[in-house]
Amino acid sequence: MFIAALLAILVTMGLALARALAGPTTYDRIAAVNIFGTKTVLLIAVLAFFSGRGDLLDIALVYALINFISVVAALKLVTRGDFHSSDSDESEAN
Amino acid sequence: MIDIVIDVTLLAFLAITAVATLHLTNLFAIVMLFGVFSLLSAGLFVVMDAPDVAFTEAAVGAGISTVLMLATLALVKRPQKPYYAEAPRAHRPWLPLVVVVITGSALVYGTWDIPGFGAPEAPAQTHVARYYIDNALQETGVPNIVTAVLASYRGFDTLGEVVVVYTAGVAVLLLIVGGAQKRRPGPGMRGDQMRPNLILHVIAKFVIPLIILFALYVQFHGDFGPGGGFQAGVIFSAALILYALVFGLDVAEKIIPSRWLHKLAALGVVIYAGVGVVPLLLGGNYLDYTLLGSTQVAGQHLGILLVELGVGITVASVMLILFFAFAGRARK
Amino acid sequence: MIIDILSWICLLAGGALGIVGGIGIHRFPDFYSRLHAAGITDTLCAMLILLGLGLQAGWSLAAFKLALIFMFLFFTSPTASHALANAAQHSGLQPRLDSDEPEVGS
Amino acid sequence: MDFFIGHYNYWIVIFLMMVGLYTVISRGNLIKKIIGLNIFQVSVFFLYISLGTVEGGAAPIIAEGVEVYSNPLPHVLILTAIVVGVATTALALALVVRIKESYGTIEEDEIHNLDHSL
Repeated sequence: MFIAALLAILVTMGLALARALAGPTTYDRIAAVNIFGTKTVLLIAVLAFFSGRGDLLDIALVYALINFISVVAALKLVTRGDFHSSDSDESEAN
Repeated sequence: MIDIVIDVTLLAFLAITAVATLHLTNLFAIVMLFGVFSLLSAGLFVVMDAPDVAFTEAAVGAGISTVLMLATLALVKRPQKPYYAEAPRAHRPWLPLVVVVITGSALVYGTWDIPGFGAPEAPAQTHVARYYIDNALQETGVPNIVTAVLASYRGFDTLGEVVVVYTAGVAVLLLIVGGAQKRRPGPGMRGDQMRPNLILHVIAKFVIPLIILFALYVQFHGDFGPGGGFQAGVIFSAALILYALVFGLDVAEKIIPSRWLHKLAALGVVIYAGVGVVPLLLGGNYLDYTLLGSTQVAGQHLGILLVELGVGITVASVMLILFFAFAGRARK
Repeated sequence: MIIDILSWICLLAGGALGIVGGIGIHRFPDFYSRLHAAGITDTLCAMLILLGLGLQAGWSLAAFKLALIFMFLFFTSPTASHALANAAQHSGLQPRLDSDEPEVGS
Repeated sequence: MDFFIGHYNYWIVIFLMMVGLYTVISRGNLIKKIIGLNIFQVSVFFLYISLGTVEGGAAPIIAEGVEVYSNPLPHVLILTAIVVGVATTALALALVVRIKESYGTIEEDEIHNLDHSL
C-alpha cells in the first residue's frame, strides 16, 4: 500500500515538474514549485514509514516549514510590479 | 526494490531539471527550478540513507539559497523590460561542448572500476568507517554517528569549516555592506513596500515561533536523531528571514541589530575554538573532549554539545548577515 | 484490521487525488483554474496521505510529528495559494473566460 | 541489468557534473554560471553519498536491531560542504552584485567589451 502511495507521489512530482518547466507564466512556476515541495514532504513521510525510521519525519517537518519561505520570497520579487517583464520572458524561454 | 525505482526516477528528474536550467533564458525561472533541484536532492539523500545530509539540504536549499539568489536577482535585474532575461551569446560555443563530452566520456570509462552502488565490500566501507560504526557509541555516548564524527573524531576539520563560513560572511560584509553607490530608492526586498497581506501576516506570526522552537529541538536533539548545529543554525536563520520578508527588513533589524550579529558570528567560532583549548590547559590534546568530564563518555558528550552550540550560533548569524547584506543593499 | 483498511483507503485516495491534481495542472487552460487543481494536490491529497500514515502510527512520537506536519501544511499551503492568486490578480493577469479564443495546444 | 543499476547513480552524477561544467564555460551570464557551479557541486555531493551507501543499510544512527549502517564519513563531509557551499555561493553572488554596480551588466561579453573599450 505504501508502494502505491509512493508511486502516485512520484507521478504527481513528475507532472508538477513538467508544469514548472513549461510555465508559461511565472506564477505557474511558483505554484508548481510549491506543489513539488508538498509532494517532497509526503514522499519523505511515506518513506519514513516504509523503511520504519521515524527519525525521517523530522526532515519532512523541516520541508513543511521551510517550503513556505521560498514561495513568499519568490512572490515578493514578482509583486513589486515587475511581473509583466517575466510574462514577456516566457515566450522566448520556450 | 521500490528504493531503486525511487532512486532511478528522482535521478532522472534531477537530470531533466539540470538540462532545463541550461536551456531556459529567464533567470527567475532558472532560480525557481534550482529550488526544485534542491527538493529532489533532499529526497534522494533520504533514499540513500543520509538523513543528516537531507536535513541540511532541506534547510539550506529550500530556504536560504533560493532567497539569496532571488535577492541577488532583484539587485542585478535589467533596467527595462525583460528584467531577468539572459543575453544570447554571439557565437555557438562548440569548443566547450567538445571539452565536456570528452571529459564526461573519460569519467564514465572510469566508473567501470567503481564497485556497484551499495556494494558492502567496497573499499570506502572497509577502512575508517568501520571503526566509527563499531566504536562511536562506546567512545562518545552519542547514538548519531554522524554527529560524533562531525564534532569529535573530525572536530578539527569541522572547526575549519566553521571558520570558512565565518570568513565568507566577513567577505560578503566587506563587499556589499557600506560604501554603496547612490541608487535611486528603487524597489528592494523590503516588506513595507509589499501591500500588507493580512493572511500572510497572521500565518507568519503563527509559523515563525514554531520554526524557532523546531530549530532548538534540532540543535539539542542532534545527538540522538538527525540534526545538529549546522542544520539548526540554518533553520533558525530561516525563521528570521521569513519574518524579514513578511514584516519588513527594518523591523527585523530592530529585533536583531546587525552589530549583534557580527559579534555573535565571531562568538560561535570562539566557543568552538575555546572548547578545544580547555583540554589543552588540562594537559590533553586540542579538542580532546575526554578531559572535560569525569568519565570519557561524559566529557565527550559535553564537548560535542558545546561545540555544536558554537556551530549553531555562527551558522545562524552568518546566514542572517548574508541575507541582511543582500536585502539591505537595495535600499542604499 | 479496520484501522489498516481505513489507512489504506486514505493512502490510495490521497495518491489518486494527487495524480488527478497533477493531470489538472496540465489540462486546465489558465493559471487560476490550474491553481485550483494545485490546491487539491496540495491540501486534500496531503491531508489524506498524512492521515493514512497517522492511522498506521498509532499513538506515538511519529503520530505527533505527523500531526505537526499536517498542521503546517494545513496553514501554509492555502496561504501560499492565496498569496499566489492575490499576487497574480494584482499584477493584472486575467482569468480566461469562455468568450476568449481557445488556446491551441495546451 | 545489475551492472546498470549499480552504476546508474554514477552516470547520472557524471551527467550532472558535465551539465554544470558546460553551463559554467559556455554561458556568459554570471548568475547562470553560479547556478552551473552549484549543479556541479550538487553532483559531487551525490557522488560522495552514493559511494557511502550500503545495500540494505540503515541511516547511521545507532538503533536496536539494526546490523548494517551506511557509511557515516561521506555524510559528515557533505553536510558541512552544503553549508560552506551556500556561504561561498553568497560570496560569488556578492561579487556579481558589485560587478553589476560597476559595469551595469552581468553578461560576460559586455563586461569584456567595456574593459577593452577603455
